[in-house]
Amino acid sequence: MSKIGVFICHCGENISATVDCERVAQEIRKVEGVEYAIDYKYMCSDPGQTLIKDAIREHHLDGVVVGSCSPRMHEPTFRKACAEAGLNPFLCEMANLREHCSWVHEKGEATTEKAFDLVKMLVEKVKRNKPLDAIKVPITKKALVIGGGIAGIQASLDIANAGHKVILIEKDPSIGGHMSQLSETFPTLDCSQCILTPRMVEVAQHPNITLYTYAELDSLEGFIGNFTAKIRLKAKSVDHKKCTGCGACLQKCPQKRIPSEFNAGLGNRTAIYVPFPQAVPNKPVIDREHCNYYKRGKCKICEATCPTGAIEWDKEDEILTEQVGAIVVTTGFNVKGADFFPEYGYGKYKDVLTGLQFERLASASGPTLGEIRRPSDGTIPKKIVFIACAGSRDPAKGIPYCSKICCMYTAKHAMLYQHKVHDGESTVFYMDIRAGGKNYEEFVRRAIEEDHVNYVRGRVARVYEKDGKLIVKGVDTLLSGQQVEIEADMVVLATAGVSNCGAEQLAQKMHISYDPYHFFAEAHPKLKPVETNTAGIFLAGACQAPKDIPETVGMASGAAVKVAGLFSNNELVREPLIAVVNRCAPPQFSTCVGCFMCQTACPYNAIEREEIKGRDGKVIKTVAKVNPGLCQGCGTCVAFCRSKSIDIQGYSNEQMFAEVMSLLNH
Amino acid sequence: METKYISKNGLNEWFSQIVKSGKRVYAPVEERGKVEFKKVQALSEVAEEYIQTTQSIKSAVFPRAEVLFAYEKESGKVKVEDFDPETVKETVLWKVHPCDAAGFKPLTAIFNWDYKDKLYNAHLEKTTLVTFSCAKADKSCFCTSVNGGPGNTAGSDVMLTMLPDGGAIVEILTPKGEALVQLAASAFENDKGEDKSKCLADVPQMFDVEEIKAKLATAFDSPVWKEQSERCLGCGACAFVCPTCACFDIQEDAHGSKGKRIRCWDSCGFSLFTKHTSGHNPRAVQSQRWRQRILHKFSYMPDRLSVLGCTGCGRCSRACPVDMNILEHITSIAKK
Amino acid sequence: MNNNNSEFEPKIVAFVCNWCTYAGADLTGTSRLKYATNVKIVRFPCTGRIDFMLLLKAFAQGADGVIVSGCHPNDCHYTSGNFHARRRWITFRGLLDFMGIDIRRIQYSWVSAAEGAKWADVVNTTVASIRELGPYTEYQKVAEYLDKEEYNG
Amino acid sequence: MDKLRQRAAALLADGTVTLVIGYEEGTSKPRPIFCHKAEEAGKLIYSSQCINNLAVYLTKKELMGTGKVAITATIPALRSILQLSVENQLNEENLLVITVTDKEEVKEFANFAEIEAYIADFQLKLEGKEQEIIDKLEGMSREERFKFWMEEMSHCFKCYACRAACPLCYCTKCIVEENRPQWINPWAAPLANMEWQINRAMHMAGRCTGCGACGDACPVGIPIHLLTRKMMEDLAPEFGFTPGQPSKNGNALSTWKADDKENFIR
Repeated sequence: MSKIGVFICHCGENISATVDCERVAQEIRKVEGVEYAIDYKYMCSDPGQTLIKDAIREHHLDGVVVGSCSPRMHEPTFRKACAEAGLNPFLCEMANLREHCSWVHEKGEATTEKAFDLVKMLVEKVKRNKPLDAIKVPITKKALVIGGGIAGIQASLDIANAGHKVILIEKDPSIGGHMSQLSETFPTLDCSQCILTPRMVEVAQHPNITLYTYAELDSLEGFIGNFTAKIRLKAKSVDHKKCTGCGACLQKCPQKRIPSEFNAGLGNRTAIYVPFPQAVPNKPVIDREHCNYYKRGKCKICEATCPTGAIEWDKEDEILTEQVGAIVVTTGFNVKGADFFPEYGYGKYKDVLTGLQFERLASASGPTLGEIRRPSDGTIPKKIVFIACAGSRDPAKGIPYCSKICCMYTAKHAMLYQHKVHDGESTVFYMDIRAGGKNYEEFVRRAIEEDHVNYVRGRVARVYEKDGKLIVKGVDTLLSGQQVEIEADMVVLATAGVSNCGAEQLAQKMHISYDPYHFFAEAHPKLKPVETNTAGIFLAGACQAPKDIPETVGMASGAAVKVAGLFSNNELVREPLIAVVNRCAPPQFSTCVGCFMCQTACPYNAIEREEIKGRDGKVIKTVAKVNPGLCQGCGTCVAFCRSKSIDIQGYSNEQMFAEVMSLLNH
Repeated sequence: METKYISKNGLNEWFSQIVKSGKRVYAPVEERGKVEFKKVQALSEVAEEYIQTTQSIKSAVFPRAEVLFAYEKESGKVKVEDFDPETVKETVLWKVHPCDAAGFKPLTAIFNWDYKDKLYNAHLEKTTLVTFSCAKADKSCFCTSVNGGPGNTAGSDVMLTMLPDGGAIVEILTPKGEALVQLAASAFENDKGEDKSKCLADVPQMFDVEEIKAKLATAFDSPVWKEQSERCLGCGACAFVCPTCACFDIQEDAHGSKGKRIRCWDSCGFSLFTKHTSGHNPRAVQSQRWRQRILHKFSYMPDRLSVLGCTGCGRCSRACPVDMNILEHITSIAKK
Repeated sequence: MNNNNSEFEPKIVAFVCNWCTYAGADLTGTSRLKYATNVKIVRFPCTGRIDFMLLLKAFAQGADGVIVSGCHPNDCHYTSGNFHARRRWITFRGLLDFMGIDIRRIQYSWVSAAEGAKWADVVNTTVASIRELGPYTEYQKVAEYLDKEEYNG
Repeated sequence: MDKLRQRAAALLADGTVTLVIGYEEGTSKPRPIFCHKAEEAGKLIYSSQCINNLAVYLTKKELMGTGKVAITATIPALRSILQLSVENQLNEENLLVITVTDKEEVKEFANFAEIEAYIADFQLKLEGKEQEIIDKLEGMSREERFKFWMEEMSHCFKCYACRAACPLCYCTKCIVEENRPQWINPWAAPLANMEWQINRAMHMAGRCTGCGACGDACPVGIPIHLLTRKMMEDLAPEFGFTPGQPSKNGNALSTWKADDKENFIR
């Protein structure tokens, strides 16, 4: 005979506004097995939790149902409270009276009834809950960081400095990411590379960090503390052990007109190349797509010039298998480009650029060595127009969100332009100026007031060319929707930040969820911003959503701390909500007949074969066995098992059956 | 008791009077290529050309599943609604065969050997058997070997023996039978002195039950059980079609605080039948279950209830998917 | 507590997975979107866990409709639970339809953690269509078979 | 037939096998026989009248495990044997599978692979009368179908002959014997009977080899074999497998394709 305690939370008024909490508590008392029931304003508060603990002790409760918010919110809270009162935490269940009831229904009889049903359902379930003990699994104290931008660099350094091994993989030939492409950074205008490159070098030299550039995640298996990552080391065609990075090959390579990714297409590079002068590692790779030898089977000039014979023509991709305990995903973002803005003539007119391209123009390491010159004719633009929100906040373009960094970098661009072209005129078309952040607003004001950047509130309808000039047509919504038309020499689009290419596939490889724009989804928008729904995999930087450098670095350090925290124990304690194969009295031993259909059904290869032997050591039967480390508790095998020999703890057949039955009897 | 004659039309008249009286009438009806007992309204519905219904009529007094009582828990208190004999309807079983009628004797013995089963007796009391003697038989039939016969009146209230003219010899055997006849007394005429035995099927006697009983008394450890039962699949078909098999299981039909206690058929052929909670099963293999079936019918029941547990209807032999032929098996034991 | 409403209020049980639809339904709540009270959610770790028998039991217990909802393909928290579920449902539907069970009363859907609005819509349209179909007495009658006087020999 | 008898006798005589499972004349139709001694082999017969699926005996501990067993398998039995092997229920060493070809030749299979190759030539086709009922049912309205099956199910008295006769129903504890929770009411009543049949069919999905033993065994003549048979016909094109030919790596329900149809999912 169960002694269930039921605790109905008002959640301030969030629940009680539409649900008669007191009545639910009264009614549930009548349900068989309910020993104690009460309602209270805030169950999750200290006094609320004390209420539960006292009731457990006083009434010797053997099960608890808390009717409050979503278990995804407070299940750990209340399970902990029960544990503190000496009740096995897995004898505590939550009825979701807020998200699934009070918030979605109007006040009334039906709503209170539903609340009662939801609680009753969990009462019936908890009657059949079994005390469970947490599962302990060993932890491999080595982290994998995916992506060598500032986020990856920061996370790697922080984890490494905490004394743990880190593997950092970067798909490009060098780490550095977008930050290495930036000229100066807001709001301080300090040179991006000056602050970044030391960190890049530190990564390369850190004893705890193993760096693999030109490498990608091939596959990921396992689970928190025990991942097996297969890493594809793409063939560099250059043996970096032999290569001294002298750069002779770069001079001789006949392929010189390949658009440089680093310069956002504004400059060129060779087929054997180092993406940029400060690259880490500062050694070349051969871009087989453009290399004459790989294309036509002859050339090999670089081989001839290489003093150390480092060129490896027949080098193939290598697959490296690494055991890691945690993963930080820092794969960054991308900017919309190409023909996404036909109305702005991007791709059509040489002098319509993206913000990233302008960064390269303004950068001392850029194609123009920092001088602002028109790609079309190399002249210095006298009039320049910056268009903010190019794509962002534009549902029509499928990007309803704000890319967040554009307001600031546009102000910066305008400022940089004014500093470099003193007689120049710059105009910024904007929707709103979003300058939240330390010294951000001041920075924008400086652009307007000190550098006399002309800010026009309004959208640009289109940009077209008229005898060598770019005509920018827009409306000034501040001046009563007046038409404005500006003859510009250059137009810079603050193009929307979007998820990086391949983000979706990567997410699927790692079994982490992502939002409709393929940015990776954090476990909780506020309270778990760096975690994912998959334990042991963390996020940092713009792969989660567009963000600026300080935010990215902060998030990276946050993720690093999570990893360090995980690594601070030798074993991880996991929730025991996993599948188990039953055991029963001889001569059956288990009702499992060993058809092993479940083996093919299990997504985690968690099902093994176990031989049941008699005293004489002879095998009596072979049955399925669940590896508690590998099982993630999806329960697919449970629904699949014909003889119901596999069951899942926490969502057992008896529990689910009782829930369904209870819902409808009355 | 009295013997009368009833003409073809008389039969129709009598039958319609029975239906009119409000009694439920169950009779063999041909459907889906099978002949089974079914509730009928008119004599025309009753099947003609067949040897035996697939299932016996025992379910009239011992349903497949029956509610013993219903209960409801209300805040600690339990309200029980017990089985009410008054709810049982007056029932007439029409065109029952002698082997079926004979089956009521062992059933009654089982349901009354110490505890008097309220439900069974309530059904029995309200049931009147109109038996038709058998003019046809097949090679599964062996009533004559088990103290029965195609014209045997044991267990019947009225026995009809059809005559070539479409009329029938009517043997009124019990007050119940008499009462039923009274529903249409005018339809009956005086006995025409027809020889009943001429109208009966020829069912040769294949073995002597006493001899069998004697042999079985020492056959517990005989290898015959394994030999015979090797092909047995362990289903419950034989037990469920049998007119005398009365094993049942008690089950709960619980819905939260409400529920019913249900009695339903079970079979000693199932491996689960004797399985203990501990996992131990005293009848671990099929041969032991088969032995139980035979010994129970031909040895234990005669010993304890002084009634044979087989009426020779041959249903089990016909129903078995792997041709476990009881007659063949018993005679083979007789030969040993 | 009994619902005495003149209009037929269908009883609907929703079997949902914890990671997508349950979270999606949470989002419906946080977004304060309104939907009918007829649906009660049962939380499963994954659609792969949902036993087809539970659907039958729901009907036998008096449900007029059932919603089964989980992660979109490729989004399963367990990678392939929903793919297994999808096959199970393809098979199950075919069988039920062949047996004359009303499969219009089972609404399958993929609702992600980001689709709070879709969940509200799935619930409301399902409630509407079940109301259209009326109570599933055809099934419930046979469920209460033993109560009938009819001799079951 | 003589060839079969001679071969069986020889196998028993030289101790290659300790048991030969085959068919003998029964009272009305051929029935299974278990020959332990060479003399008994004379009773063996083999004809189109032999319909029991003998594979059902290969998972019975009482019969197996004593020594090597030979079985004279019909085409349906061969299919079942393959499926059983896929499901890890057979031990290739302790089993000698024999069949009689349509040329009256006795064929012995060295291994399961040979069986697979052999039955590949025998297509599993719906019989006319089966197709007839399926067509009839598909022609009905949903309500009529429900009535039809409910009427059929009302005859079922839960003797489980369907389960007992099926070679693939080898669970030591069947779901109907599971009472925590009581998935299926154990007594005979239309709903409980239907729930049992739905379970049986679902458990057979992708496993059933279409031998029809369940339908043949049913003493009250419910065409239950159609449930799995129809399912097979529907799913084969859907999931891309051949009816009656087991696939080694997981069956219809334990595997999936990313592009499985979902036109019924919102």
